Amino acid sequence: MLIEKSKFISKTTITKNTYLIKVLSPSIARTAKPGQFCNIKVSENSFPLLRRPFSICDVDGEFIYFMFDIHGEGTRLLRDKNEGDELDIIGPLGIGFNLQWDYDTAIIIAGGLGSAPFPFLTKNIPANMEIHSFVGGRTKENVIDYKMKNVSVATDDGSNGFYGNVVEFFKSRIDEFAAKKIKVFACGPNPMLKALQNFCNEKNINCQLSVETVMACGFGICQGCPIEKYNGDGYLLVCKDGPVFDSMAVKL
Amino acid sequence: MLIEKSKFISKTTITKNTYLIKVLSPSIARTAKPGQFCNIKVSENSFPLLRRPFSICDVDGEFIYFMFDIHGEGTRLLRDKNEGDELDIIGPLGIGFNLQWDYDTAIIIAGGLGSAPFPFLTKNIPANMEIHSFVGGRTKENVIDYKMKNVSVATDDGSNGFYGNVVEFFKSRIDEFAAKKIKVFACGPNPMLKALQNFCNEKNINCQLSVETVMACGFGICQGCPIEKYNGDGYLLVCKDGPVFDSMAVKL
Amino acid sequence: MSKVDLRIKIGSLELKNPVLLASGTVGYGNEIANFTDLSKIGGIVTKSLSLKPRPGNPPQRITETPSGMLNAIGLANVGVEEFVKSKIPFLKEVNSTLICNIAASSVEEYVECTKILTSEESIKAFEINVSCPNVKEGGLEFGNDLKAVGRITAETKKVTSKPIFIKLSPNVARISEFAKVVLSEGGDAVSAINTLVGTSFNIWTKKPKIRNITGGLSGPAIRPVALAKVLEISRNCPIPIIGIGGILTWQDAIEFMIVGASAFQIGTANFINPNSGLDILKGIEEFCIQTNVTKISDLTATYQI
Amino acid sequence: MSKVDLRIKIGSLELKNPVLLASGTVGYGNEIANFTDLSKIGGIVTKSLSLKPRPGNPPQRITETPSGMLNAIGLANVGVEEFVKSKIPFLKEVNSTLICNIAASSVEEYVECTKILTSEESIKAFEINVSCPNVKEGGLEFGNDLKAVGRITAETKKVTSKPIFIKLSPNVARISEFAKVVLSEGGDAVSAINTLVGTSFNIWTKKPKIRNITGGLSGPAIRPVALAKVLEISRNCPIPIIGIGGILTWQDAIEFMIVGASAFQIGTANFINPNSGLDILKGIEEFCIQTNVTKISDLTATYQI
Ligand SMILES: Cc1cc2nc3c(=O)[nH]c(=O)nc-3n(C[C@H](O)[C@H](O)[C@H](O)COP(=O)(O)OP(=O)(O)OC[C@H]3O[C@@H](n4cnc5c(N)ncnc54)[C@H](O)[C@@H]3O)c2cc1C
Ligand SMILES: Cc1cc2nc3c(=O)[nH]c(=O)nc-3n(C[C@H](O)[C@H](O)[C@H](O)COP(=O)(O)OP(=O)(O)OC[C@H]3O[C@@H](n4cnc5c(N)ncnc54)[C@H](O)[C@@H]3O)c2cc1C
Ligand SMILES: Cc1cc2nc3c(=O)[nH]c(=O)nc-3n(C[C@H](O)[C@H](O)[C@H](O)COP(=O)(O)O)c2cc1C
Ligand SMILES: Cc1cc2nc3c(=O)[nH]c(=O)nc-3n(C[C@H](O)[C@H](O)[C@H](O)COP(=O)(O)O)c2cc1C
Ligand code: FES
Ligand code: FES
Repeated sequence: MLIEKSKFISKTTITKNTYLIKVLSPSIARTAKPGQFCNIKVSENSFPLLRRPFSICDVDGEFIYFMFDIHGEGTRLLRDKNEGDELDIIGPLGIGFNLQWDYDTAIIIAGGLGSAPFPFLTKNIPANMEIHSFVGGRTKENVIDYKMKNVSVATDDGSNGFYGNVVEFFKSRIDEFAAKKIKVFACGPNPMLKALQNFCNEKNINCQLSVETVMACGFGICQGCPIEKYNGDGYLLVCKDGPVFDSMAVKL
Repeated sequence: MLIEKSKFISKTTITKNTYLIKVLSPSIARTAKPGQFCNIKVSENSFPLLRRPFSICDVDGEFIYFMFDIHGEGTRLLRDKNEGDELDIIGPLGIGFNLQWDYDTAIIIAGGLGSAPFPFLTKNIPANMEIHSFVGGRTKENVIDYKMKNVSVATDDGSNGFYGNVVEFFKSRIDEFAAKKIKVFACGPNPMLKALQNFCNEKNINCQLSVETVMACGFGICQGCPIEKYNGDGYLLVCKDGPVFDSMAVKL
Repeated sequence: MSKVDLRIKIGSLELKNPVLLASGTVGYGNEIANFTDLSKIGGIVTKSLSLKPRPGNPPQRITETPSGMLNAIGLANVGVEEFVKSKIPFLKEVNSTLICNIAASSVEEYVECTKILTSEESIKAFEINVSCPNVKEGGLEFGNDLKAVGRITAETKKVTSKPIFIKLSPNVARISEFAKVVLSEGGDAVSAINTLVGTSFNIWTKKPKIRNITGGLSGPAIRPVALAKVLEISRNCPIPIIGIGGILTWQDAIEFMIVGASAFQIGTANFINPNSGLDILKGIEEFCIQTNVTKISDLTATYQI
Repeated sequence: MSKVDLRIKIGSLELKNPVLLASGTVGYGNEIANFTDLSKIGGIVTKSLSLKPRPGNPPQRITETPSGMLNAIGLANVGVEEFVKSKIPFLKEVNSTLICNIAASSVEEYVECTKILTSEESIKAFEINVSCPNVKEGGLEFGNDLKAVGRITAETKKVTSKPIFIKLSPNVARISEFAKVVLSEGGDAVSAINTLVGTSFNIWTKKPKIRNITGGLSGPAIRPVALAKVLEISRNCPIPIIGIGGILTWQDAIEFMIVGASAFQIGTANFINPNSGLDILKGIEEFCIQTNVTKISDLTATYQI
């Protein structure tokens, strides 16, 4: 957890509106874990005021990758960076995916830009594990399977793969994993995570959810990013106690 | 007076900290007059909030040139524009230099970045006129004589030309013009203009001063840019009644 | 014809749409008419007029601040007489709906101005500025004094049959108390908000950047405050509200309508984009079409809380 | 050793420099200590503590606004007991000067909290938050009520010999009246300002972006307002002032000292640059050297007006 002035190296396009940027951030790269995020100052002046949080998409030696789509002014400014620009990044932040536990098959479930943390996770899942990735999008242009393994696709409009949402898709194929010990790693829009949480908790499937909330600081001092505890007894902080939570820990 | 989305064409360096930019602004170029200015939106978002006023430095067909140095965030953003970027420009604004009157010799007096409006003025002074340009700067690096004619230089530190300020220099050479009918056109820091104004008014020399004030709108609706009338009876607006004033019209 | 009914009514005043240009940010219309079609704007509110002309404050009158600006113009204005003579003819010619803003140093002066101006047919309503923070003798005192605001409302109502809007100061603890007084004294609407008192100093000279020492803060910086004030009035007092404060985009304007505004005014934005009124109108119209709103006035106070 | 004497005194409290980190923007120091050396900061002000722990408001608690942010955290805090047990040890260890901020719903609760905490040697002063706009039962009521602020000052003073700072609400017409009451009831300083009441709505859902409906506006947007409030106090009441509101840079901090602050607090800026306190301190020190200021306290109230 440190502030690192990082050099902007390059930008590539993943889909029409989705970008992948590469930055030189040796110190953050060294300690980053899958599912953690960084809080990025997207400009050199005070507009926008707050940093913007992004999942660590991938780490390659001293380089970190972030994947994002254009949302508002902050992501637009990030997209418009040029080679050699300096980015002020705080990271690695939060608690990432818990790779421990008794399982032999990792199920990755990503909705839309929820794919962002999975290239790095995929790389870090022990080699002896099986990986199945379920990737969903509204339509085929929104399906992002960048650097993911063993991918099955679902689209809301049926334009690619399964016709329906990715959680339905996963449910429809749950029997395939009957003989396996599975652990689910998921990231995506809240309604998707909620549906998945319900399913996994009901079926007693070990499940890790990466959630998003608005954030100011990103490291626990503003209390701006609460998420209700599963038992309703107060709040956890998404930036510090998450962004990845066990599906039994939080109420979505 | 119109809003024109103008293409940023190029940028060149005049001195270490001084830039000349070229923009494609056919409609503004068509009606611009020497001494007028434009009010430029330097970003595509709302930071900084207000436009930034800049003298029209030169006009070449459909192109307009602005000359500026780095002052704060606004000028920094302007410097960082790239070819093809769009600039939102309001212009031409204000009342420029009055070229009429009975004179045969135009004396241009510029202090530091006060040289900005003079390339365009120089071009527009009738061919049958003599031009003498007195250009001053703190030190030789601050002397800007870009596209000016018949230039004599003064520096506060004596590193180039006359040792002293440009108004003293002009005063020291006033006798050379004893046989001429002169008209003075000046732009520069306020103390310089004030010294010049005192001298010219005393000697009954016809003198035009281009002044600067903070501005919001640039076209007369905010009342934010007043300058006291010479007779003390209320205010004129620099953006609308100026920025060029007769030295007998305003109190500096 | 628009597919959306954009008309709104405030008291007896009918406006073709809810977009007004705020006092002090359009002069008397002449200059901004170069950039925008005033006949299409709901209405323009004049720079505050006083009985006699005022030269305004000495420079520096304005300074930029983060997402805002401070101004202390000092109510520079031509005075009522000159306004009638030289400004009204132009405003008539461009066919603009005219709301006359009045600032004064005494209740009597407010009444006197209103009395003189009410006979001008082209003036459709009055906005009484009880809240200008930059005039020493008057302004602030009135704006912070419930009784004074009540008296000004009642007395100006007596001398005109045209709608009276009272422009409230945000520099008070509970703005809705002022709205209640305005309502009970017969005022037709409140305009909220005027600028917040602010200042800024040059750290090298240690002098205020604005000669008047303090100025009025406007622009997007104050929008959250303005929205909260409008909402407070809306939840506590059934008087029509004209929302003002930091509107730059159509989204901002809709936010004001949602929290309770019947109409809204665009101030500082005019300096940046002198056509913003019409740009905003277009955006709102599209929003209404997209969200199946057939009458724009249906947006007012639609907050879900 | 610095060439500039950076020490300042507020009542009997001596601080190594005027840089404080504001309540609610540093938690209890643990997390920010990863980024900044707390032992070098003048002091840290804890998140507002209440007698019992508070879970805080349901999400969404914050939203960004132009040059600012709204928050309605709802005074989420661990409560006095847990604070003493688990937070103070850390703060002692990092050798930070500790100012304890207290928020309560009744005068009795303020007194009770102060009484419990005053025996903690590492607590050097109390900042009494009478102005949190997000707590329904208490906060706002107190902050807008001269008598209540006076009583809280007097009663908390009775139970501690440590300095008492009263953190004032800006959501009042004349803040200097509150400063006068604090002074006359024995308070050692006022902290000004807390956040401005603001709101923002989602135009599609028509719901407030912040669950609590309104929140407190902080950040550079409010700096001109904060500076004006500090100046108003400084010109009207001889009580030490701790300036707060929108400080991002050392220039901003110096502006606060010029208009009358003896010390200042950094709030929202911590979220953006968690080392801003020390960056600002360095900037001020250089400014002092450059302008031949040998004692930083000589900057206070040096306005030229
Ligand atoms: C832990 C975490 C990881 C994230 N990882 C990614 C990622 O890998 N790729 C990606 O594209 N996006 C990611 N997001 C969302 C990303 O932070 C927002 O898209 C971004 O902040 C939008 O900024 P903007 O200025 O473009 O949009 P605006 O809408 O203009 O932003 C306005 C404000 O809202 C906040 N905001 C807007 N959308 C979101 C959101 N979805 N979540 C949180 N805050 C938001 C912004 O931070 C800002 O404060 C992540 C969010 C979190 C909390
Ligand atoms: C009629 C006119 C013509 C001008 N022509 C030129 C020119 O040709 N070249 C050039 O370099 N500069 C010119 N200036 C000054 C130029 O506008 C400022 O340098 C510029 O606004 C600084 O912006 P900033 O954001 O970089 O600086 P900041 O200091 O960050 O600006 C903060 C605020 O102060 C205002 N401001 C700062 N300095 C000045 C100034 N000297 N005059 C007016 N407002 C100021 C800005 O507009 C802004 O509102 C002119 C000013 C006027 C009024
Ligand atoms: C330069 C300037 C001058 C103003 N003059 C007046 C005025 O004369 N009378 C008045 O009632 N309000 C005046 N206002 C206040 C605006 O009408 C408006 O209430 C305020 O600026 C907030 O809106 P905004 O943020 O959209 O600018 C002035 C504002 C500015 C910026
Ligand atoms: C997220 C957040 C939480 C805050 N919590 C408290 C609090 O618990 N008690 C308090 O007195 N002030 C609290 N404040 C107010 C700050 O201490 C400070 O007065 C205000 O933010 C203005 O300063 P700034 O603009 O530098 O942030 C909080 C501010 C923020 C942004
Ligand atoms: S974002 Fe500040 S505590 Fe989580
Ligand atoms: S800058 Fe607005 S009137 Fe001159």
